[in-house]
Amino acid sequence: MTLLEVENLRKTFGGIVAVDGASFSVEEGTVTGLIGPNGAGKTTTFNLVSGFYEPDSGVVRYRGTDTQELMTPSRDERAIWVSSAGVGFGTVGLAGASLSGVATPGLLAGTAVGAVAGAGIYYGQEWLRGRSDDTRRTRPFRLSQAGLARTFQITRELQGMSVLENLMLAPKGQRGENLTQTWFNRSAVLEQEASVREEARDMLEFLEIDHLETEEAGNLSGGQRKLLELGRILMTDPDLILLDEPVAGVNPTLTRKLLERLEELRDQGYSFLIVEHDMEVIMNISDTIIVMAEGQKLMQGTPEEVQSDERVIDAYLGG
Amino acid sequence: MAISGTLVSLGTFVAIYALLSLGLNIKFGYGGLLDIGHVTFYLLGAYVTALLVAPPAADQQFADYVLGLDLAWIVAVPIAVVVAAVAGMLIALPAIRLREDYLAITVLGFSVIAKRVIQTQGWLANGPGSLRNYPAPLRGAFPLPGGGESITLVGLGVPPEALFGVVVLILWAVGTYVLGEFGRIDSMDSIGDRVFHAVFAVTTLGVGYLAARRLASGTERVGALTVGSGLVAGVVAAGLSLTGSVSVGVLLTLGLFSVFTWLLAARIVFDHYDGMPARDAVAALGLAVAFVGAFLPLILLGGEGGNEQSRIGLIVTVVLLLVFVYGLVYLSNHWEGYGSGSAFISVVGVGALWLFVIRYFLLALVTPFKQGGASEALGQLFQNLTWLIQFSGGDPAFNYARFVFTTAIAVVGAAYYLMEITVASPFGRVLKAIRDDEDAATALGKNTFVFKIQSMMLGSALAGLAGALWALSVGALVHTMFAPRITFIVFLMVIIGGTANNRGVLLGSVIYWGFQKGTEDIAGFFPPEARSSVQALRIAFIGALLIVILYYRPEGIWGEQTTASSEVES
Amino acid sequence: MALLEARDIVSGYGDAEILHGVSMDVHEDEIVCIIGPNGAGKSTFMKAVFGLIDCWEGRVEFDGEEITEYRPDEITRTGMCYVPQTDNVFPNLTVRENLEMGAYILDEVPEQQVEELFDLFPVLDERRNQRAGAMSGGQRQMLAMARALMVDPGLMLVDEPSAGLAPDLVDMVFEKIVEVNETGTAILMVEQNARQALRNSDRGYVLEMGDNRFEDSGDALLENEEVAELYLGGGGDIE
Amino acid sequence: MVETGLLNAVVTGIVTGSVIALGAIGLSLVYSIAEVPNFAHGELLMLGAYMAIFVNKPGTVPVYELLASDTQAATTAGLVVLFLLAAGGAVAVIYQLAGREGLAGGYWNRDVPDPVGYLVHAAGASVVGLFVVVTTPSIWSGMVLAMVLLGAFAPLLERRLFRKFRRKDAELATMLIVTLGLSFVLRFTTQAIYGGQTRTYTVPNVASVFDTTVPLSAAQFFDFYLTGSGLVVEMINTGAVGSGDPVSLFVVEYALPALVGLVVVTVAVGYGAARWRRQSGTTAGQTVGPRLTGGLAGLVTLLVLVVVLPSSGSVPDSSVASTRISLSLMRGLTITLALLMMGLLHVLLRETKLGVAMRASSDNLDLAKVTGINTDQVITATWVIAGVYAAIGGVMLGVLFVQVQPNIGFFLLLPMFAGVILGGIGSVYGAMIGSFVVGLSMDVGIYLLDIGTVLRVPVAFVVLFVVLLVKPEGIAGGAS
Repeated sequence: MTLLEVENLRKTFGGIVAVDGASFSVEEGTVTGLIGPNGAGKTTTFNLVSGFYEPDSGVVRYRGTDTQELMTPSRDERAIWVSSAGVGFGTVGLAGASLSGVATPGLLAGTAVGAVAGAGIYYGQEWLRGRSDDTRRTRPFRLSQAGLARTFQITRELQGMSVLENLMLAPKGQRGENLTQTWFNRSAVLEQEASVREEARDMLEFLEIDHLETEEAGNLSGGQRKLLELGRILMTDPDLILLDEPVAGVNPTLTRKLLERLEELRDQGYSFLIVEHDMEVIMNISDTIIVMAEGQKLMQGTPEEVQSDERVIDAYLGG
Repeated sequence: MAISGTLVSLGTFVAIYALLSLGLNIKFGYGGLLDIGHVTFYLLGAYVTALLVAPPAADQQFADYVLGLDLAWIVAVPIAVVVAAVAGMLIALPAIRLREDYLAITVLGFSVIAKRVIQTQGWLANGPGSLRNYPAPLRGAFPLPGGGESITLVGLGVPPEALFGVVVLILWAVGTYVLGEFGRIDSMDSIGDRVFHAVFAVTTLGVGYLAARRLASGTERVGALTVGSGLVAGVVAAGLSLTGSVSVGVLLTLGLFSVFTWLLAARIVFDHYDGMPARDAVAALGLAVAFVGAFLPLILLGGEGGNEQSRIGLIVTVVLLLVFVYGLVYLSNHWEGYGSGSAFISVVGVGALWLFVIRYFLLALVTPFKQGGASEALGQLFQNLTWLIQFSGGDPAFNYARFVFTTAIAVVGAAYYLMEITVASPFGRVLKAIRDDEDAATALGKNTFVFKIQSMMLGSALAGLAGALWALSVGALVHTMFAPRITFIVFLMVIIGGTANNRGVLLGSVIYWGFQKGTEDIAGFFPPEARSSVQALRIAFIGALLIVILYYRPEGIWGEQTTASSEVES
Repeated sequence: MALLEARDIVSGYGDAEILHGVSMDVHEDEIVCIIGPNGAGKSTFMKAVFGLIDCWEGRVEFDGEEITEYRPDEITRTGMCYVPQTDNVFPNLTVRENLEMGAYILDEVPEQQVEELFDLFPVLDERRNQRAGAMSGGQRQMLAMARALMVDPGLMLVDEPSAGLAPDLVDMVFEKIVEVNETGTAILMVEQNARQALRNSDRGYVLEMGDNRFEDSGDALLENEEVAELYLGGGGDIE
Repeated sequence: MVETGLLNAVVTGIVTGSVIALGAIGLSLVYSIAEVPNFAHGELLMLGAYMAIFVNKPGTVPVYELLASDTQAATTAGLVVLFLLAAGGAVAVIYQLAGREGLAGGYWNRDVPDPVGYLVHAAGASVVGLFVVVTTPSIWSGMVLAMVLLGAFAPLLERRLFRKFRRKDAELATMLIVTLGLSFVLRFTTQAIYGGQTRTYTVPNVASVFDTTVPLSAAQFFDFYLTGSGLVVEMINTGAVGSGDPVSLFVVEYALPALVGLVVVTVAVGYGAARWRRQSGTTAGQTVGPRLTGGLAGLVTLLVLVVVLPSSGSVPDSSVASTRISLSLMRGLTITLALLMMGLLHVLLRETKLGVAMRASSDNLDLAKVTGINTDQVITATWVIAGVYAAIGGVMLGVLFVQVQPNIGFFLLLPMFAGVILGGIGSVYGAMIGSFVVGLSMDVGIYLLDIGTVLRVPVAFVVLFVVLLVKPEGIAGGAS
């Protein structure tokens, strides 16, 4: 089954075309490599797929649904925000009406006017700013919640937190992220926290970095950070994992360890899309490889096909 | 007023500002939201509470304001807190997505506007004048016991004596519990521990003896036991105060409880500075003595006189102070030879504690001694030790200020506990993650926007609570109490103690008010015409202090708290 | 004697050591290119030479003067200039103002040099009063080079001039680089587009994982099979 | 009786906008080049206002009053101190801008022996000093003193404070809190020295120009009557403050055709000039761009026509509409001064090497470094400009609003930030326009809403808030 489809993706930055009509797909249960020389648009593609950039044109579909659609707040969620803003401004309206000393009907009218105005202001603001990038910045989390998770090229471990905490941050649907649960249903929260901790420890064991459990993430070596990042993304229980240069700057021993883990995970049914410069690695692990050059897909094929393709060598060494 | 009274009113300030800074810490320390308009929510909490509990404006002379619903405080305070939280959300909704500097200017704008609206709109909250003459909760029953009228609580008439019993009960139960909690860490090896446990046994009227033995063995859960013993003790104490001699009851119960607090404070201090080299402790004492010494010329020559002699005293003191400051700076620069920077901070901290001891227990006796000799001085000392008791006309009593103080402390304790479990929870974890790297949190599927809004609401609610407490405790509100500089002071408190460290934030408010009180004392020595300048310089000094801290020790005194989830388990 | 002499440069970002001791020479009137797989430290090397990041160890000499500890603006005064890879023009300044900034270290704007550069890059002449932000990627690259050339430098460092450009523009950029070289300016460039870069260079260096791997004439490197290998595998010694 | 109306509010708004703009320019430059969100900028204005008191009322300045013979006069020793302060400030400004080599004439583009450079600078500084001493206690003298002192002081903040934090890679939030702390230091130190009470300048009510007495701060009424046949304008001198009866100075009438002609010709000339400028191959690079050319040409035409067209008339008994503008010479001067300073800044940014380097640094500081620009120096220069403009703004603030208090700067901070954000952070031109928009909305807003003047700042803030909701990148667009 096709997990991810990318169609005619295009993105420019201030006159420079980074991705120029790339199309490809990722099948479930496979490892897909994404390679290409510097400036070929791999990282941009990556950011587009994970929702961190918005494409100028083109579509990214995850399990058949447009990711832009996935990332848009649901109708319910918007309704909650609009109504809460409405209630807030409604209170202001109520206060205004009561201050002006009118009778009960006036109060009600004031509340209604306030609520409508509030909802209107909030909705209008959403509408006005719907096109600007920074409102979208908060949205990619929905992709992660839908099972499409990513890592970062330069690892984004939370340096002040311990390794264990970094992992414990990731799981979805933690009760304790809800304040009322934290305060009033403490036993359940603690119970879940204990199970999350167990899960995190298992993950550390799986990655063979359990000796670093209490270490601050900022003190880890580059390779250990990569492992941590992988572990953290796995903790979100994803289906498709986008890895941005998982072995860059990692020493050979750790690289081997990472690769072993990736293979195990693939056997468990996870799917991967990997951007990587280390050819040896990518050739070893990928089922399919997509080669990008100048913002477009140059070819897609098995590692053997890619390695023997004249165009690929050309692309790497330049025309 | 005995100095213990000053301590009580100061403690109320500390508690209210501690609440404010806990709120800011949730926003800024944990959530990374640069809310430099925090005072807005403080103002909202205060005015909403006051307007709700106030009688209708028509009943008042020369005052005009809206609402005046005559509500019970127990209803008004939650409403005020909710209003502050909702206001926090409304302000945050549009602003929180913007760059942090935009957010800052927006919230600062709100704080300026809120103050100005209160100031100019006469109909709203009595305009530029003060909003006053609204009832203070339970005011009439104090001083306890024997304050007079009985209080209606939940429809029941409660005589003041019974109310006193309730107060003692609560104080005692909480007090012994805290004492027990602190006592259980050690065995009974040292003399200090023995004394501690002996006092514990006595104050729990024998019941605690059992607990103390178990504490020593260190195997049992003692929390329930200490609470239980406290409750028993409380009931006995309350009964004592109701029957028999009221005065004896007051003296016995509150006096003992006051002694508790000193013991507890000493215990905490010793625990904290355990392992400090004797040389450092002596150096700290030296610092404190040197600081006090610098003021001797002023005190001896009479700085307030305005004559030649006093002017000399003033000059000498200023010079000595400059030397002291220079010495301090010199020491801090050359401290590396003796130990780490944090060692220097502990020396200064212990020095400040010494300063407190000297001021509170020694200098406070000077004037009484001059006036009435040794007996007067001893009486003063006794009053300062049994600080919970106020002697009015020779009769010991528990007055309203002390009631407000203990309530405020209790509220802060509860809020602190709540914030601690909040930041240690997955919610707090996500908040910290967003502060450190919003993209990473997003990539892990966290709706960062919602978390930020929640932290804003939570922090604002705490500020609203602080405002409500403030309104009820001072009994009159003026717009000048809510100047934008309040936010700034709260920022200082958060940064001094250590951003994202709730304990540090409490320390910050203690330090700030200690400084405030200390400099107020100092200003008293100066000639009257220079006092306002000294006051202004004090605020300027705070600004400079903030910059210095941000440069040399941006993590604050204690740095960020490491509430690693893994530690919670064990 | 070499114009630029970099010896055993060790440098990196934060705690991460990227360069583990890279050495390089550029002689007068030469075009030298640095190639190598991603993460080899090519751009980092240039930044270290130009004082944008600190050299932790090693020594850089230009024209016999040690410049290891110099600030970028001081290095500019020694007659070396640098064209960064991205964000290499001032978007809110006009083309002419961009050029004037190139001559900031001079007391007066060298009008003759301006006109020569307009001759060299006619595309800029047409747009001399246009905002640089309104230009296309290729034009920006031209402008960035022209700005660097304002002081008539002895050596120009160019970081990936062909990045993000369409193929025909890439050709033009390389042509321009050769033309610039013919006016007497030595060139040191980092290129991803290895084949084309080597073809246009006198000599080439191949970096790998922060170390020198090969050094040879451009043509020889082109022929070298190991170089081709480097790009398509065997990057990290896994086994 | 003619009432003041919307038009008057507009004029007041422009005056307010001028003062805001003088502050906002510095704020915006510092924000975009030095990357300091300076919440202490209001305090710079306040300092400027207080420094002018040194000259204007030396007898009320603590310590310095010992050298004063009267409230408004200094003794000889006092004058010497004043001279030294002004001249020293001027030298310090040059030093801040160009360093020791600068004092030796290093920026002159021609080789001179060092002593010559020193001498010339010393002479220039002496001229400044002499000007201050000779014109004391006039407020203009105070303004010059404030300019040089603040021009020397503001970059010190950069050198001693912000640069250190920048070297430590301080975050924006840290910088912001530092500036807040700084604002407290400045404000309350000033309060400690001067005391918290309100101070006022002594500004002469009249000036003597060619033996004609010209009222300075007294309001002049311009009454406009729109009648069926045209527009009648009457100018009334309200007389000296506190006494004197209003005197009608002149009444002129513009016939309807003349009015129409005035509008048409002004627009035509403005448009034509802009078009000519655009077509003659001129561009953004030149100081006077098409839009500015058009605006200036239109303005000149308007002024000429206003003077040329009227015939004498008389105050009509009834009119379709009438309104009154109350404008004093001082307010007019404020606008003129602000426009002049903006013009100067425009020339600086467009025509001088330093100005272009400033724009370049604001575009991309790292690229500026590799281009050979000494960015530290550019940033210092930015602070000098911010200081000088803040000094002018502060003194004008004190003159216009009569009161000088330690918190006047803080109250102007919000409007200034509103102007800067409205114009788009990073665009100093946007900040200028934004300031006028804010000033207008403050005064027109309180006029239209009919609320007290105390709420001017909130009105400005509401404008800002709406802008943030709708277009957070500001009117000048995302030039970040």
